[in-house]
Amino acid sequence: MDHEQDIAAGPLRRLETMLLIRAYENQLVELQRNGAPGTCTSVGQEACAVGVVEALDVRDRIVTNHRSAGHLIARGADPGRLMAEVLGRVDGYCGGRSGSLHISARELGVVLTSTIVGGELSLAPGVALAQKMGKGEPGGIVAVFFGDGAACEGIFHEALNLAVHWQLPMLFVCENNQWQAFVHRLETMADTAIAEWARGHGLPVETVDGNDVEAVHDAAIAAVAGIRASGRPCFLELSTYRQRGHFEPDDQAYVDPAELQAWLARDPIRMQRERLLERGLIDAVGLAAMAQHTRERIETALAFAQASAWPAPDSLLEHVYA
Amino acid sequence: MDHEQDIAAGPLRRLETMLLIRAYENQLVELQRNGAPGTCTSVGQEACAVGVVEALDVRDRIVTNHRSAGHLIARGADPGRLMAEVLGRVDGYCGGRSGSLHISARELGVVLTSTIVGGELSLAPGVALAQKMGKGEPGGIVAVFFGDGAACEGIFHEALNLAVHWQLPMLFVCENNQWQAFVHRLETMADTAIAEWARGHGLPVETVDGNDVEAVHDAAIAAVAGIRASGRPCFLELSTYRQRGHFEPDDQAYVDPAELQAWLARDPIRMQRERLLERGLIDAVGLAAMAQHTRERIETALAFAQASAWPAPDSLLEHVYA
Amino acid sequence: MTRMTRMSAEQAMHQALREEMQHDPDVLLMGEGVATKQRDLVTDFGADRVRNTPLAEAIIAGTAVGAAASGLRPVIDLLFAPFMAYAMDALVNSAGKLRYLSGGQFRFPLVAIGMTGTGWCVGAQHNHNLEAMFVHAPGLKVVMPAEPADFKGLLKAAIRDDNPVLFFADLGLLHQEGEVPDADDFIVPIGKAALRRIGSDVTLVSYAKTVAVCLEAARQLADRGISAEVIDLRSLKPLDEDAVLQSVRKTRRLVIVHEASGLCGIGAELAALAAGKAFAALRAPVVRLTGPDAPMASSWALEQAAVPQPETVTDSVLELVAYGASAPHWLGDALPGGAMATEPVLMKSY
Amino acid sequence: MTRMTRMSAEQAMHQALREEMQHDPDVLLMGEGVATKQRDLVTDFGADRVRNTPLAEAIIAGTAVGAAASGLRPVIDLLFAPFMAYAMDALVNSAGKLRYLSGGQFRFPLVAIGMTGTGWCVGAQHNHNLEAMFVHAPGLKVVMPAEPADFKGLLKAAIRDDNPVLFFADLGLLHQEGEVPDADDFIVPIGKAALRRIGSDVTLVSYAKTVAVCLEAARQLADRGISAEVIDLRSLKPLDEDAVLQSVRKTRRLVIVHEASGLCGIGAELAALAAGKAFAALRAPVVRLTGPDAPMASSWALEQAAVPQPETVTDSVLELVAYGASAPHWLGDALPGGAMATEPVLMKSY
Ligand SMILES: Cc1ncc(C[n+]2csc(CCOP(=O)(O)OP(=O)(O)O)c2C)c(N)n1
Ligand SMILES: Cc1ncc(C[n+]2csc(CCOP(=O)(O)OP(=O)(O)O)c2C)c(N)n1
Ligand SMILES: [Mg+2]
Ligand SMILES: [Mg+2]
Repeated sequence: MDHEQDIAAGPLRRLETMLLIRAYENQLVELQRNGAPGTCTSVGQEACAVGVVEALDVRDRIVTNHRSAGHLIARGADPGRLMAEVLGRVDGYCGGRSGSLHISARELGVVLTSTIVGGELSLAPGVALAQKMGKGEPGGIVAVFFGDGAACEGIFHEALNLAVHWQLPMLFVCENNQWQAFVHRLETMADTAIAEWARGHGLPVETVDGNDVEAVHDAAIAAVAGIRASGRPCFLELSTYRQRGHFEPDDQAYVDPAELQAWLARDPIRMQRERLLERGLIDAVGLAAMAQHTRERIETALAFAQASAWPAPDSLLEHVYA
Repeated sequence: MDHEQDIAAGPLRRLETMLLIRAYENQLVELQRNGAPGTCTSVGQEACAVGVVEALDVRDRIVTNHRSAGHLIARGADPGRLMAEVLGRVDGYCGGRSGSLHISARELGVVLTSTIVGGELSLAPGVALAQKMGKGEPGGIVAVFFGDGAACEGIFHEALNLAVHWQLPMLFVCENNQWQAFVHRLETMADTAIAEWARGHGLPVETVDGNDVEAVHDAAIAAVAGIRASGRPCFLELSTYRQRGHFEPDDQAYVDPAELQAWLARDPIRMQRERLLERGLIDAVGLAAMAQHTRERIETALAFAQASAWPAPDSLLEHVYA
Repeated sequence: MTRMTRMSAEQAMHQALREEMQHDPDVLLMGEGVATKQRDLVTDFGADRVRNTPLAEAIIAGTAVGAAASGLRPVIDLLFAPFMAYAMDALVNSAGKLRYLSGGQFRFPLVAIGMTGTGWCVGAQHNHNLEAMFVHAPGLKVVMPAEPADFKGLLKAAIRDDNPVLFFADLGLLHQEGEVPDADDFIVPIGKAALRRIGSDVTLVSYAKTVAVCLEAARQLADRGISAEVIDLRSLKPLDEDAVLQSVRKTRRLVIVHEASGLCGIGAELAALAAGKAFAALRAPVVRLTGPDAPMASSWALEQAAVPQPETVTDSVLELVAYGASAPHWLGDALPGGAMATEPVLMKSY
Repeated sequence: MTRMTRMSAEQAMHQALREEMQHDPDVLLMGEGVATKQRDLVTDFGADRVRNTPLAEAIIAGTAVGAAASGLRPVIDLLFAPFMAYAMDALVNSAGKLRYLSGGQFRFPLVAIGMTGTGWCVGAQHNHNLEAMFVHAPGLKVVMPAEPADFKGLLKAAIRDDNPVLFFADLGLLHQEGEVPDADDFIVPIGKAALRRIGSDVTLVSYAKTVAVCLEAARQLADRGISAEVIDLRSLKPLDEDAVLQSVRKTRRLVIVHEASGLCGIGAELAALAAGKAFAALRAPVVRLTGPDAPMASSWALEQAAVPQPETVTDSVLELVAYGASAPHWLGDALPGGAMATEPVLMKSY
């Protein structure tokens, strides 16, 4: 796609991808209500995933965490295989062994995922070191997604120091969604803490509105270019909000309704939709078509996942060792 | 002791304590040459120990690490019982169970010691929390001593965040002796890294010449006063140098001789001696008397330690559980 | 008569915490979300004593150790057992060792709680029965109850104990209900197993979720005329060796069942115990029925396949009893002219 | 004939590293001071492949796991085994589980080295034989050699293995010398025990430092007419079950000796193995002689008291053989009119 075209197509594609992520996760919520395993949805954080992942290319690798649906779908993951994985079926990306919490998809470059908070930060420098030492495609970088909670873990400090000191090509992406499971982050740190902690490590740090997909995208494009040029890490803090509970189901009784309302008013999908309408890049008909297409993809995905078989009990010991 | 007197007596006492620490550790070096277990000496870092510990009072608690002889002696530990501990004898502070690496002396307020690098940082906030919650004497603070190496461990970040966020009365004392066992710290971090990391946590941070015992003492007095007044933590980075090897014996073949020479020229004991001579606070006779007194104390200590019995083999299971 | 209230294991734990916080002002609770999830404790005992923490298990545990040495009695909720990997230094190197290394100068009265086990399809990074690691480590105590009353009584005992206690809560049991004594001096002593069913032909030893598996197997076996004794260990360290040995000396057959994997697990310890100290009594091989030596998968189908089932226990016992019945043949050449018997394969293999 | 060179275990490890770095450009070495202490490797293979790290075990291990999944073959030196407490998440939750949880998408060819054991009077925070914790954890392999040749051959095998391998080096052996094959294709397969002495009356199973203790005991026993077989496990996971079972089926008596503490240790696993799969062959209780269930003290006197000594092994075997000799009495009521024998107390107690 040429540059001119992308300027028009990019924002539309980003809206559509955000819609797909949202629809996929809403489907998971419904499945959970009907007895499927719970998941950590990223509802409200779609702009972070889409804005950053679209700034990466095929050489790059992604390391993520328990709230990964956005990163996977933005990278092109098949919602059917994702859903099959969540349901524990053989056609899931990990054959049902992962479930929702640690989905990796090597074929997409989503290489490692840990649901141990901070695990993503522990693993990512090694992936970047391998890239720097000639494994993978030349020029590739690693984007590691983690939360404000993970920034409290000691491994945050260790990973940053190693990345800076060893000059690893890494994009640290902190999705600061204000919550650490059932604890508001301001109960655990100062307001500007994460960026300050990162700055103490002496790498470029940017704080971006994580609900504005274009702002995220611009910042990510610049950061990725900087990393490729310098071989050194960059840090993005994206302020956003976890609109739903920590894990389905969650009544959010502990959430301040005013804070939630304020953030719902800045919903990333709504913001992007309004921007595109304003700029005349889409109209009501276009939006309806997009919604319809998204709905169809999720229906197909659901049918695929539900038709997928359970893993055979006698496969239990497969893949323990290489 | 009244304030006027202390102004004169303090510097002399600090010199004498530094001499005692040095003599004690030199004795350990000699013992090791004759087959006793090796130790991590703090030769060259005596000003850090003495300057800080003299700023504490009886309410305060100390948490330290593997390089603790200075902290213990400055706090009034008996060199005989320390030496007995190093030799693994029953009259050691820990009955020979610790050896040199984890000596604690509850009676002196040297409450916990870990030889897992970073262990001191892991334990100290809990001691401070207990003090804040009314255990121990009112107004007491915790001084935690750790190295530049420990600052690389993730627990450094976790401990600082907790101390700041929970407003714990803690004095973080980083003895930046430029070495992390056999690795120069500049191989592992940027030059000003430690202070910057600490500053990212938003607490008062001071960097002090760790070989100047009076400068350390002044900074510690101010920090302790600040902590007592505010109930909040402070951070001191003391730049100093590990003059001997990491652990006895160690040929220091990996040490840059020019760097070592430069720091030897700034030996803390020499600096304090010269200062006191210059100011007329001591003369050659006084120095000789001090040296003699120190020598005698170490001889007594050695005799005591060597006369102490080995722990009985059948006491092996004592003190596993309370 | 003891007054009882019906409640879930989770409620029983909460009651234990509440009673012990009432009983001793030095008890405090720390963890990620403990204050959010147990607001009533914050209300009654204050925010000082019920503390949400940063998401940082290492410092939560380290702080508990430091506080315990300084006169408090912290209880820390580390959420899921595998998260203890971050707290390992504080728990193993500090809590377990520093009393000893200090020559007894300090004690470390603290409790670390972790959930684990199948039932939620959450996979190996949440579901890892790693209690045996802490049994192997010196200086710690380890408990893992099976019934709501024991959740209460053991948690209270753990809080009152002057040593570090790891308290493992089997996820699958947390919402199961049972009768729990009301008395706030109700304590289940650490180190005492519970005899859940009396029997004479075989001893089934288990803990946590699989106690129920053994009880169900015992019922199935009773229908076939076999009398199984069922022991619920409750404490994994110290182990109630006497209870197990006494039972094995009576029944002469031992089957150990647990969800944790087998290698160097609790079952290994108990089998070794029997082979060392009840050898003369044994009339058949010691059998271990355990989870596989594999990470736990999320898929419900694989989770189910990983857990010992009552039928597996029943089948193993039937095999064992048959082995014992044809007695002297297996004595091999200890008997005149006897040949070496081949060993039956009794370890559940996946 | 195989050409040999006499060298210490430490030199053998160094040679293994050098050869494997030569053999495979993907091998790299990371750790606190590895580049300082092994300058020659930096010279020959470059600073990229021999990396001093910050003092931060968690990220060293995590980086190794990430790099292994991405095509490198990292070897990390974590110095002393207890420091692995900081690396537990990376080793147990990531290296051991992520292949499985990913449905086999990744493999984790990495080696983590840790020293441990008595001999240096350094106390429990350096000296903690915690290898059994990693045996219990899924997805890992664990080796712990006793002879210089095995230090070389097992380290090479570990580096070539496509799975995470924990390599424990017994401090007390590092400076002991032995003949080591020169061949750079000399590999000691992981999972194969070594028969160090052939015997017929009792099987002594051990690993690392205490293999020598068993060999010395075997010599003492030979003087008294008792023939002891000595097995050096070398690999703790996978365990060479066949080697142990075969020997026990022959000698009918089993004594397991190790420096690590007993509860849920390797000895427990082996005793359970014998009680499960060689039961018919056993003629006497299975004995474990292990380190105490206590942190290791620094004092030389206490360190010595903690380690199994040849005399303890010899005494135990003498007791066992006597037990076997008066054979049928212990069969209790399996024989007509027999009474229950009392069990001898054979576990070394402190
Ligand atoms: C080490 C660890 N501690 C606790 C948890 C439980 N847990 C799962 S997600 C989560 C919150 C993480 O917060 P953050 O890093 O901000 O990510 P978010 O969930 O907000 O996306 C917690 C506490 C865990 N999985 N791992
Ligand atoms: C977790 C851990 N890693 C490694 C070691 C080995 N070790 C002991 S002291 C030391 C250097 C520590 O450096 P620093 O914190 O600067 O203290 P210093 O020795 O310089 O006083 C090392 C690597 C250890 N004891 N604990
Ligand atoms: Mg968050
Ligand atoms: Mg240092």
